[in-house]
Amino acid sequence: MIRLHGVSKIYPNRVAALVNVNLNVERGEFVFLVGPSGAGKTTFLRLLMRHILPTSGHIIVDGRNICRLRQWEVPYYRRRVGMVFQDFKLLPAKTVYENVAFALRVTETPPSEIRRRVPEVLRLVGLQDRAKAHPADLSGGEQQRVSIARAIVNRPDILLADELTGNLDPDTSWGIMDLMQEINRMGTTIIMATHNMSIVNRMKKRVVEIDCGRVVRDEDGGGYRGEA
Amino acid sequence: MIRLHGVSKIYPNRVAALVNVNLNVERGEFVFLVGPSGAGKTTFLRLLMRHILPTSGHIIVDGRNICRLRQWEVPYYRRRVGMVFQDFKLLPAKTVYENVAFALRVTETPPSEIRRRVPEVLRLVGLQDRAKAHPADLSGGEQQRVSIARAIVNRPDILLADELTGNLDPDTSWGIMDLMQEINRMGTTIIMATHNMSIVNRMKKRVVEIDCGRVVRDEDGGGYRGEA
Amino acid sequence: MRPSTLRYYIGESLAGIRRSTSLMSLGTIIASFLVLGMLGLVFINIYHISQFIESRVEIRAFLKDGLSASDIRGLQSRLSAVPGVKRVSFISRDEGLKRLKAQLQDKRFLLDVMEENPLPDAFDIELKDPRNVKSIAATISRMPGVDEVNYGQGFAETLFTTTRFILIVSMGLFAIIASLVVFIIGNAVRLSIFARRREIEIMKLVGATDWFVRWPFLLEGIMIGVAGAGLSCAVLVVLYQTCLDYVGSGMPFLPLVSDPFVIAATCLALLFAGAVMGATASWVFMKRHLRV
Amino acid sequence: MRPSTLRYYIGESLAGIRRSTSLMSLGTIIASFLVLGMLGLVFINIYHISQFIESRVEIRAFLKDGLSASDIRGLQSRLSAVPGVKRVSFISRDEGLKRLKAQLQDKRFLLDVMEENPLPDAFDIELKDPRNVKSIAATISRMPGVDEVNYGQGFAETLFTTTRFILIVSMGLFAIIASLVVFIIGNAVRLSIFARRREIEIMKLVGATDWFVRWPFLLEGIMIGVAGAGLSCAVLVVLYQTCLDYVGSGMPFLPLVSDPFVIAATCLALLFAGAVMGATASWVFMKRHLRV
Ligand SMILES: Nc1ncnc2c1ncn2[C@@H]1O[C@H](COP(=O)(O)OP(=O)(O)OP(=O)(O)O)[C@@H](O)[C@H]1O
Ligand SMILES: Nc1ncnc2c1ncn2[C@@H]1O[C@H](COP(=O)(O)OP(=O)(O)OP(=O)(O)O)[C@@H](O)[C@H]1O
Ligand SMILES: [Mg+2]
Ligand SMILES: [Mg+2]
Repeated sequence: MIRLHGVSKIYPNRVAALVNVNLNVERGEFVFLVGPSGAGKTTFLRLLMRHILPTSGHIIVDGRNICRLRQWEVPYYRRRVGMVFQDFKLLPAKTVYENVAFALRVTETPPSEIRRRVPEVLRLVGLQDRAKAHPADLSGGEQQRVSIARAIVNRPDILLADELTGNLDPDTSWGIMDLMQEINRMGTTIIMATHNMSIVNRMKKRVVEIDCGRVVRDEDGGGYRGEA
Repeated sequence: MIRLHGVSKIYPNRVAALVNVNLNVERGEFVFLVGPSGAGKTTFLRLLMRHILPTSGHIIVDGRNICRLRQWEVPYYRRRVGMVFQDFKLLPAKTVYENVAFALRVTETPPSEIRRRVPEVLRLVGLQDRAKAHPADLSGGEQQRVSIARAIVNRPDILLADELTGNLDPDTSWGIMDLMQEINRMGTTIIMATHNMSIVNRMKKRVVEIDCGRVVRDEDGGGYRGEA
Repeated sequence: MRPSTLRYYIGESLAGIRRSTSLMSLGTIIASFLVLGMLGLVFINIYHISQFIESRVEIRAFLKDGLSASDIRGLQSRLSAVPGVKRVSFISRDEGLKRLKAQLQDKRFLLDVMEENPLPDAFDIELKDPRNVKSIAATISRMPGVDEVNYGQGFAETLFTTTRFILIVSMGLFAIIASLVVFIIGNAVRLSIFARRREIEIMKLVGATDWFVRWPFLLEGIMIGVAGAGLSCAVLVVLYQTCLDYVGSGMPFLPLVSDPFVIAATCLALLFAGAVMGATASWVFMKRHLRV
Repeated sequence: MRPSTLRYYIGESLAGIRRSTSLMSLGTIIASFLVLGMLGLVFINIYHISQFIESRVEIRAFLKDGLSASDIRGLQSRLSAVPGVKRVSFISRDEGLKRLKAQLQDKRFLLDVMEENPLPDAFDIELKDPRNVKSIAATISRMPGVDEVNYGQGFAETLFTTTRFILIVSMGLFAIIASLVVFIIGNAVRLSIFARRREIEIMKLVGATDWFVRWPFLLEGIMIGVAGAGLSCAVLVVLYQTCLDYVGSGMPFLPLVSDPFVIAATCLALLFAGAVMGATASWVFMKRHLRV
């Protein structure tokens, strides 16, 4: 489903964040992306979102090179990809409810459908009581969960999650991970960048380790650290 | 050194983030603040920073009620308190170097001193190479480390750390925790809100657990979860 | 477009207006339109007054002595046929003396010392465009029966140079200031969009099309433009009416434009300019933020 | 304050100006000052021209026939002693006729038909403030030896009403537009500070005093204000010089202000206004963001 051929990303300030990455991810896979701080995980996910374009190489999703999408096609591609951003990227002027509903509004979902699905997904992340709050009035973990709710509310084909549990306590984290597994079972491909060792170790999924912009390990059912 | 008497904080939207908190922290202590997402940890730290004022109760630091500080005294109080913010709060228009140097500039530290201490502390957090970058060009973990560098550069009496390792990989996290212990040994009182179970469990420090705005546990050398 | 989406756009743009960045631009826009509207009215009045003053320039053709009544009638119809002539009226020498007395006012004593009326019969000739006075006067002076023509030679030329200068300067000033005001309004909208560039980026990242992001901003731009122009129109009309009343009672000789149609047209022009400027400014300045 | 801190303040404010929010306000401020400066010059000229026209109002006092030379000299010194009189000059009847001929231009034929000079000797009396013409004329008319006074009765009153009206309207317009411009500039600075409110909050949280945060903003406000005013002054001076040249060659009778001192004073006033407005706007609008 997702194929990367020799992908490199060098930022304008000449930092080489990714170097010659080759990777295949099949439909319905659950992949952990691990590696030290600054390794290039977020860069990897931003490339898949078509938030940024690679300096060289091809990224093929469902047979289409997403680097060649025309400007007007990009939004339609992005609707199939949900992303939980490391810095949440919530709209400060909108309430929690409106932030989540926004992902449905852009697809012109009928209002009745929006009114049904938003409270449902807010309940899943445990925020049903905070629907009317604004992002600035939320705790860090609550903001993170709003971002999760927004990413999953329109049932994307691919879910990219960046540091999904960085601001969550272990219990809430496990609740969210159960949710992720549920979503994954329903057919969504999940790529998740994380530093949470215990989650990676316990879930026994495919683990791709990046270091200094290179893929240094790609192991099915692996742990946070390689066997070496 | 820090004394809280019946401190409550009710936000304008009527969320009671802290309810009747009583706590003493002695000089040179190292306290972990744990609890589920939305429990009130950040609120607790913001009160100690005098970023917000409590709805009721007193907060005494070094014998002074910081809720009664006059407007002009607040900056001088804050210089004695370093804080690592959950959302980093870096100045987007300044480089990494300037962000860290800013905490020294406000105290009118001589330029020679600034030129000595900033690179030193950037080395401690492993960012010597990124000194000229702007926050927007940094990875999440790098931003977090800039925030840490800024908090410790002027050697505060009290260090408040909110989710210090949320965006850091385990190795970097332990490096930072070693640094914290070093700083603590040199006499700085540290209060650290965290969800990182393995760090809390391994460090065996005093643990204060908050749930729904109340202190539910206060245990020396405890783990992330109580014995129950 | 679904009706729910339309409703969403309108709701969003109203919400946008309520936010402080937009309110600040609204203030700037009202102020700018007030400046524009005031100067516009001043300019219209300067134009009107200069037209009025120029229209006072007419030709007086003095007749030779001893023309018969039919000669005079014949001359009158030939004068009326000259291209550019609007109206020709006969002034008998007695009528002429009466008017001269009224006109000379404080120099009336000049006439008192005269034994007989020194004036000949004459025609007063009003022109369609007073700026042609010189050539028409030349034509008329060559007609048989005409002794001498008089249109305030010298004075008329000076008058035309002066009114043309004042018109050019005020039009130039108005044009420069209008473009400055357009610039100021554009800048206000730009700054307001700039303050929300992060939001635009987030919307695009969540899968919004350019148009989905743009519509609320465009509507907001139009609403702010129209509201700003409308409010300043209201203020303008009140101020101008006060001015008209004051002039009407104290200086009836000053010919200000009081035609309600002209004033309404000015207001409509402002409203239209508001809508167009709000929309284009939003459109143009959003462009670069949409490239995500 | 340490020299290093001062250097920091200046560096910060320069860095601030280079950021796009400030550049946008700079554009708005230049445009606003141009509007202000142009209208200021127009207003100064309107005032100057109306003063010039009013200064043409003077009193002509006709003398009784048969006064001796010493009578005339005595009258002249008594006239000069009347409060409000600036200068008194004697116009003999021959001189008077010569001037009247020049003045009547197209009505000269009136004089041609006269056998003898109908004029008496007269004094021309210039006034310190032409607006007092009526009462001074009344005083003079009662003096022995004076037959009649003439100052364009009726016309002078109309002229004064009109110039006063034009002055009031243009001053009112200038005052309103000036306050609108002040408002626009204030808003631009406010929006620019609003876009950086998070930064101000962060600075305060890191332990900066209000003054430490404020200084760079104040300096930035002053620099932007002065730069905006300075640039618009340069444009203004060029535009105005063009205008002066044009008028000087084509309409020498139009008395525009060309005194370099007045123009320099206008520019200085703009620069000063720029500095003060930049500083106060920064100060006022930063206040609420500093309460952290
Ligand atoms: N917009 C940018 N411009 C320039 N350099 C960037 C930009 N974003 C990231 N970088 C640099 O690229 C490298 C990889 O960054 P990336 O954000 O992908 O790391 P990461 O693996 O997500 O790290 P973390 O775990 O700390 O979030 C880092 O060194 C970072 O400084
Ligand atoms: N500025 C605010 N205005 C209103 N409510 C707020 C504000 N900040 C926090 N809250 C609410 O107060 C409660 C406690 O928030 P706080 O940020 O202290 O939690 P926390 O323990 O830091 O959580 P986390 O681990 O998720 O960061 C939450 O329910 C939050 O929604
Ligand atoms: Mg990252
Ligand atoms: Mg928190």
